[in-house]
Amino acid sequence: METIPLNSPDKDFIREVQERSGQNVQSCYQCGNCTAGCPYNFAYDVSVSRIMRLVQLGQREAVLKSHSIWLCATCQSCTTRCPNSIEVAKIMDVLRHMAREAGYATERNVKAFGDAFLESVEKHGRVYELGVTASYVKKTGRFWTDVDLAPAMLPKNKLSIKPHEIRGKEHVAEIFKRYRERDAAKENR
Amino acid sequence: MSISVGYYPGCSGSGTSVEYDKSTRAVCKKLGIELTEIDDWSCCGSTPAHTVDHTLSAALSARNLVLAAKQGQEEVVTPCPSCLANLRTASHKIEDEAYRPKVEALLDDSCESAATVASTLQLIVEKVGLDAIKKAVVKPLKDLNVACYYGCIMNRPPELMQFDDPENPMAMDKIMEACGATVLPFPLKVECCGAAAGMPKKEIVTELSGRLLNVADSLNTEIIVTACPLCQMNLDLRQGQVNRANGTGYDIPVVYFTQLLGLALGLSADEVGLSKLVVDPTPRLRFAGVL
Amino acid sequence: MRIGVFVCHCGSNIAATVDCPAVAEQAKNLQDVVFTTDTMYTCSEPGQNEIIEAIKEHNLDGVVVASCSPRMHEATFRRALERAGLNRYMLEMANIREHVSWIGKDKERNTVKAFELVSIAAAKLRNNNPLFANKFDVTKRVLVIGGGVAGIQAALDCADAGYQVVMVEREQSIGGKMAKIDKTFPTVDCSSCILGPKMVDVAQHENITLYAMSEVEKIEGYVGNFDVQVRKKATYVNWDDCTGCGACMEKCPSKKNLDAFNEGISKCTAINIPFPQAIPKKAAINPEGCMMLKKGKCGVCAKVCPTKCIDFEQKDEILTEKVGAVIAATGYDMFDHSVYKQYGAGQYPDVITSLQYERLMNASGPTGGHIKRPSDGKEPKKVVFVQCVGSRDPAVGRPYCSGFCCMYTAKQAILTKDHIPDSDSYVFYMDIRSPGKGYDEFTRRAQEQYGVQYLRGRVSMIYPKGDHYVVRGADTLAGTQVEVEADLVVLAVGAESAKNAPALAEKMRISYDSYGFFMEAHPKLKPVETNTAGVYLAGSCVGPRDIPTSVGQGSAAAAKVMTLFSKDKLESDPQVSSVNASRCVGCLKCAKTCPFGAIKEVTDRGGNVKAEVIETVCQGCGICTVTCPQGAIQLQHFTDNQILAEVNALCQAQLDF
Amino acid sequence: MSGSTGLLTEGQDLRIVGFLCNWCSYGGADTAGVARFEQPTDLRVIRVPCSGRIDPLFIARALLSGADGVLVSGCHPRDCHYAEGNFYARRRLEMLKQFLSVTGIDPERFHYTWVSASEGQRWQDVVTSFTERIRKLGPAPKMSGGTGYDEECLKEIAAAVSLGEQCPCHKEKA
Repeated sequence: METIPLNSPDKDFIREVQERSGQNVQSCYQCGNCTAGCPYNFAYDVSVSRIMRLVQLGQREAVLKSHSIWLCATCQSCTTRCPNSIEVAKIMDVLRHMAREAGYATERNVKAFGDAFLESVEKHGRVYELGVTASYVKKTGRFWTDVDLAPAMLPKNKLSIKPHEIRGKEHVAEIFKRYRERDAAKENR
Repeated sequence: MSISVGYYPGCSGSGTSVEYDKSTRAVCKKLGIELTEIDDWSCCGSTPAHTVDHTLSAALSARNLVLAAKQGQEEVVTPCPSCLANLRTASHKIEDEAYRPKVEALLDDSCESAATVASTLQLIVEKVGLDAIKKAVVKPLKDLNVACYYGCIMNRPPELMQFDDPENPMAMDKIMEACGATVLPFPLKVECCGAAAGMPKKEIVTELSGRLLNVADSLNTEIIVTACPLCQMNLDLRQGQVNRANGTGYDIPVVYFTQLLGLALGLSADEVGLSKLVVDPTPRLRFAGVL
Repeated sequence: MRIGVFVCHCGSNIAATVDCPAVAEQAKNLQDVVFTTDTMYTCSEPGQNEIIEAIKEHNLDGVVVASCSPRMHEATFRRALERAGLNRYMLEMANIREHVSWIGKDKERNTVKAFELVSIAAAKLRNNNPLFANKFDVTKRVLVIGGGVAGIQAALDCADAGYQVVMVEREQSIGGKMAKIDKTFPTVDCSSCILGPKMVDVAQHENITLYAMSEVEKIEGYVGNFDVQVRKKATYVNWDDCTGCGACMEKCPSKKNLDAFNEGISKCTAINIPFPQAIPKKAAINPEGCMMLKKGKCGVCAKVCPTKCIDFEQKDEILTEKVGAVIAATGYDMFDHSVYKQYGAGQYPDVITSLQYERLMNASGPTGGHIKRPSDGKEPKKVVFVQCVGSRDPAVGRPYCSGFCCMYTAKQAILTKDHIPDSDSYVFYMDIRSPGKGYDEFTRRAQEQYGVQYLRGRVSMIYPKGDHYVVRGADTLAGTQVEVEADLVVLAVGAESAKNAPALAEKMRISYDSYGFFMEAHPKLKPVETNTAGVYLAGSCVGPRDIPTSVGQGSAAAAKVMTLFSKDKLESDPQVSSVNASRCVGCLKCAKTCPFGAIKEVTDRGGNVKAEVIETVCQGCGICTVTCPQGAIQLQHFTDNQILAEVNALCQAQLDF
Repeated sequence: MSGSTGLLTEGQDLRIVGFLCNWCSYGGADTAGVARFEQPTDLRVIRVPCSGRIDPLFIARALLSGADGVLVSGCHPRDCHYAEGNFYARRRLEMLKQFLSVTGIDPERFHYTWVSASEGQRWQDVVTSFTERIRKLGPAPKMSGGTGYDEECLKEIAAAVSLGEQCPCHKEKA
């Protein structure tokens, strides 16, 4: 295993996580309650309490390259039960933002699903479920992923073939546009 | 009694959870609640938006709260806990004077006046009340053993949701009791079902929903009652996948609380959209004399 | 007047952020100041000698010491003045440590502030007068509140020293928490075997009067002369005649009352003696369970009692006692774990508290010392202990460590293995806190010899599945989640302040912290004293304490009382109110507002009504001084002139800038 | 008093006077010091035995003779070392607050509160927020002439304070 050099923690990383999440990571005393209650722990590569520890130690790479931050579903177990009232789920969210910005996406499929979902919202104003599925399949090539659901799903007639277009879809699209411009402006600065 | 509020159905209401939307509208009508759908509402951004950026997420949600206010609604209710969490978070952010300008910049609109948000579950429990429900029940759900499953974000985090207990919520339990059902002490009320991982990471859902079905089954649950489209979908539509992945053979119907409440209030199976469910609850409901 | 100013560096405590020489230099400009200096440690022997020498050499008649808080060293420097032949009240202190150097980093601002505090002190000092103490009598009896092990030790020590002790115990028997415990750590000796004889000593000691089932209603007066009212609660049994034979308990038909002594894991009769070794061993009726008291029907106990001591008409009684000192040893209560909904909120029958587990293991407990699950009476094979339930958890308002849970959990895990050799024990802990003598070795023994599995992490959730409980926690050392299926879960609940502790503190006029624990006069140097003279503390009423510490504090508090009682007369504090009879118009508003009844009405030779202060009764609050429309009654050492001099020194200084 | 200390070159502190009871609040301020809870330096503390010893005239005198703010703190109600001193204090101080504006003094410059000996953290918060408040208000306007305070106003305050038991606050004691 790797030796963590403690003399050169990435203090900017610690500060950025704290500022963007509004949480004081130093108040974590490593009791492990977040890990204990995390339903997703079995799928994680780094348990959530260790993510917290690595943030405390300023280990940017190890944190942002972890799969765990992509698998967290924001179920809020950690936040609700943290004895120090740290909003751990919010920190996981922020780490995901930072990983995205840094170009890390260790769980491609999770990112692809999110992207497909938001593209659909941007395009139609509301989510077009069949469209999301199609776009996700296209991005990942995972055609067979939920094909076994079709026999149960199709007779129920739930998924509409056409998207619900709303009148304000331009307005929604512009929210996305301004969001991207804002981020570009931030980067140029 | 007449209650009038704005209504935000959420995207899944016209897709995968069409029966939740339908039964919610029917039950509210029956209980004297007037729901006015926000005209031209848009997606709240759901989980993908807040995993990308908090301001983007807030702006997508805030659009609806501002729209509702412009349409004269002070309060909006939504059946979907995921929409609720996003709308409430946005509501919080635009109340914060330091944060509001960031949201307004994306929205290109003022957020000064915006509607507040609650769940239809909260509305029914708090505004209609259990006594009124008891009085309105015409077909008690006698001899029906149900487990109420709230999902992870209906009441959490408590500081944001400000409703019911975050570890042991009782709102649906009480409604089901008022309808005459036997409510089992389901210990995993707020454990996560796997949420939106179904498509990208199916094994997460089969594991987590598998645990829920396992404990529900060990309590001899006849019907699982939910309040969340994603929970319902994972437990119902994906119950086959769960069984195949874990080598189990569960056959437990998973319904929305509004569907059972509707039946107890005398609505028909069609009016609450029972036929849209994958695991068919009608044999049990017939046996219990509800249908 | 000739004033000397001494500015203390306190090593670097003050000097690091205050320019002490500059403060001393500037102080030379203050009116009447004839000598100033700065010293390294003014409170040290050379420091005090420097003051004494300066007083003599420069003929000083007043001293300002700028150093730490007067709450710390005012008494020290007053003694120094006395050694130099000055009156002790000719001292003023400027608190330039706690109020300046420790709370600000800007040296320039700190220096200005320190100088201004010195100038305030000097301005007050110029208005000071020598004051002289009076003597008054001491009642050499002591009240001990609480009959746990700390109170018992304090009472026995005082009684053995020959002083009369009044012990007031809220419960039916003394013994406190220790009486409920099975074995003690780290020696694993039988708790009731070591406590029992002490309890008997209390009962038999000729100098101890014990009031069980009683509470302190009111305390008035002051050190040496407290008037105490004790409420003796109705027991519906005439204890003078009750022999504790237990015939009533055998026949009482109301058998389903919650057994408080057994922490609610068993039932008891409405008329009950809590446990065989109870002191006093007397029966009492729980009015909530008694059919006679509730419905007027039954009376079986009265019929079977051989001494005819049942009295259904008994009422609470108020007794008064005069004492010279009070020792509070009211102990603690267990944290109510029902706030942890994720642990079942107290609804799961086999998720129990550590104290309930003690009763299950105790040979005099409801199971005769056999560990059985409360739900089905089965012997548990897998026992999980969860530490820090209501400790070190800011989210439930309990950020402090309860101190002894790590140790009793190790003990319980060891005893579990002793009772059920084929059982497995698991302990979820955050850190093992075992700094006592032989303590850490004990926790190691639990792991090495008894094979107790220690898991470093909190438990997130406990839920029933079939006939066992799933405990889901973390093992942060393994870095992941762990799950144990347990037959029995024991929650190591933390300690919190005793119920109604704040109300009692208010009766004793002592301070308490935000958790309801009593405040000691100084956390390091006066651990058993309070800020109210004559009131002392022992045991867990100050904060969680284990048995040896509680016993030590019981003895320490007793020693303080003996020191107090070693004098036949006490000196009164001369910082009391005094009436200027020529200005007094006899309105007696002061007498009405005085909380202590220290002002009496007198008539002077001309037949005019005047107020007069009873100096030994006056406590020196100064409420009367503010009330007096004539300014005739003045609190000595805090007169209007003295305080206004301080205000002027501070405010008009600015006008001069 | 002799003139300038000559020590401070710029950014002079405001003049905030604190009246603290010996048993609770002075102890709380000490606790804050022992814990090194950093605070603004503008406050200077005058120690009194009890908040019940604080004559409203002291506060008025301070404000009228140049103090920018006055902070009073005692034991929490019901936890007074002298049993009921802080109930008297509460009545008198509340009355003073009502009457300050009559004298032309911004009542915002005066604040009273309760801090126990264990509440070092709370003391830090109290001092910091009160100093912030006074900094926002800025230095007090200089009083002109004489001793710097208005005898008539002081008399009015005294009269109000001597209302005694007719004062509504008095009932709280019971």
